[in-house]
Amino acid sequence: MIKVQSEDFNLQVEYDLLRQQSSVGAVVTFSGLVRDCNLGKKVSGLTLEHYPGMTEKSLTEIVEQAKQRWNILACRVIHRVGKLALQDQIVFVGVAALHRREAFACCEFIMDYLKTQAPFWKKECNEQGESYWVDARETDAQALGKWRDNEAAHKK
Amino acid sequence: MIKVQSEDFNLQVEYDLLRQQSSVGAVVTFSGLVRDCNLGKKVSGLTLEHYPGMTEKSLTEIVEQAKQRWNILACRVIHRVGKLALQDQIVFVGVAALHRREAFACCEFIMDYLKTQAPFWKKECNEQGESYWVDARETDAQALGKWRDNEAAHKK
Amino acid sequence: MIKVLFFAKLRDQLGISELQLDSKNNPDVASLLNNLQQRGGGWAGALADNKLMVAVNQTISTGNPSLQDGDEVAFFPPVTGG
Amino acid sequence: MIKVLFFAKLRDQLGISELQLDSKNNPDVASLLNNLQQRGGGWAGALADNKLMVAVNQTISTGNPSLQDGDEVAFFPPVTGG
Repeated sequence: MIKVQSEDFNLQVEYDLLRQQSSVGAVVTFSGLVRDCNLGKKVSGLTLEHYPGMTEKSLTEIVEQAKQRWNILACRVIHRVGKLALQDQIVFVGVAALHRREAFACCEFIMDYLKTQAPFWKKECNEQGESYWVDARETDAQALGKWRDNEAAHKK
Repeated sequence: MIKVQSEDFNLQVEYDLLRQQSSVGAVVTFSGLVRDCNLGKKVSGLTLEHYPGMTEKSLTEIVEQAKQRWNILACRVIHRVGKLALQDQIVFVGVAALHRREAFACCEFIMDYLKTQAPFWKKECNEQGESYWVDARETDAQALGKWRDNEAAHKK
Repeated sequence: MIKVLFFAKLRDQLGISELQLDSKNNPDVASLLNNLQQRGGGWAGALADNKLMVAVNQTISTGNPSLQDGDEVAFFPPVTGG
Repeated sequence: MIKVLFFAKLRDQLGISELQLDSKNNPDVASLLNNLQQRGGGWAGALADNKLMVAVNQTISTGNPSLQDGDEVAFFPPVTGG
């Protein structure tokens, strides 16, 4: 299940949907929030732009790749767009699996790819009313290396 | 915050407590559930025995170790004891951090150590009313190797 | 015709979000990009960033795929969602 | 006195969860374990498992720490929580 939406989401609702199968032994969730500070600058909110259509397609492909690598039972991804305030929820990735190993790896894999492949862009604003596009972080690009280099190790 | 309790817990409540600081950018949660099947055997429920006092001490030490390795903003661990039914929640580990990397690593580290160091024991029962102690999984002991071998890599 | 889209900071720099271009003069992504850079004004500079990402028909493209009528090509800065 | 505790499957095998033993005859964990194994019945077998874990004063112990009055020593199978 993949959703790109302006509305907020509820962690408990997503979690309850992820754990419906009686074979689920592990659920890992990731929630990304609007921080009050980015790269040393005070942030008062942000706007998320996206490429309608491609975001859903891109997230679907990322989840398909993850499912090919790990045996998982359920996966839910939500990404919000539009205006968001401080501490608002931005993104949710939840994975249910038999065991924790797959659930952790799959959830982190989806986030790493989402961060570098899915067409969303953040424009932050500060308390002075200035707004500016956020630059991509080099560490996000580097994070992908882990999945390429250690493909065999992470498949275990 | 560490709790060993027989009562159930609520994911949303824990999550809301984890994200109180306005600098939180990432929250990772792990929930462990009673599966319907373990090592090929049908399970109808389980009883969790523990070593009162040492469980809390052990979990506190594990969380302290994790905090020395990663910069995190909040951490909550709950482990249930006593009789649990199919699909019941067993354990919760939640970590809030500035960025996802620390939150994922710290949460998985705590689960890996909890699984092999904290004095809890599962006794499963099946539909025939038989009950038996669960054997430790070799893969859980192996999981710790990751944190020892790649200490430098994971500190990044 | 080829539908060309620009997003985020790049769209702000170019001042336009969408163009329709003839497919005959733009047989592949490299020639399309080259034609766009010839437009003068800020176009050459804005499109010179080698970190720009390209998507053809909503899939990220790294080579130089050929283009045909009805294709949708998007140029955008490195993504920053999540 | 030294308080000795047994948990889970090991406790079921021994049929007892707690003992109080003299610290003089049990100066360290190795001698305590040896004395327990001499008790006859199923004790030697149940305590021979080299995967058994030992905690002294509620901290997992891997060496052979010395013991003194008031110490709490626990023996238990590999843990299976989580």
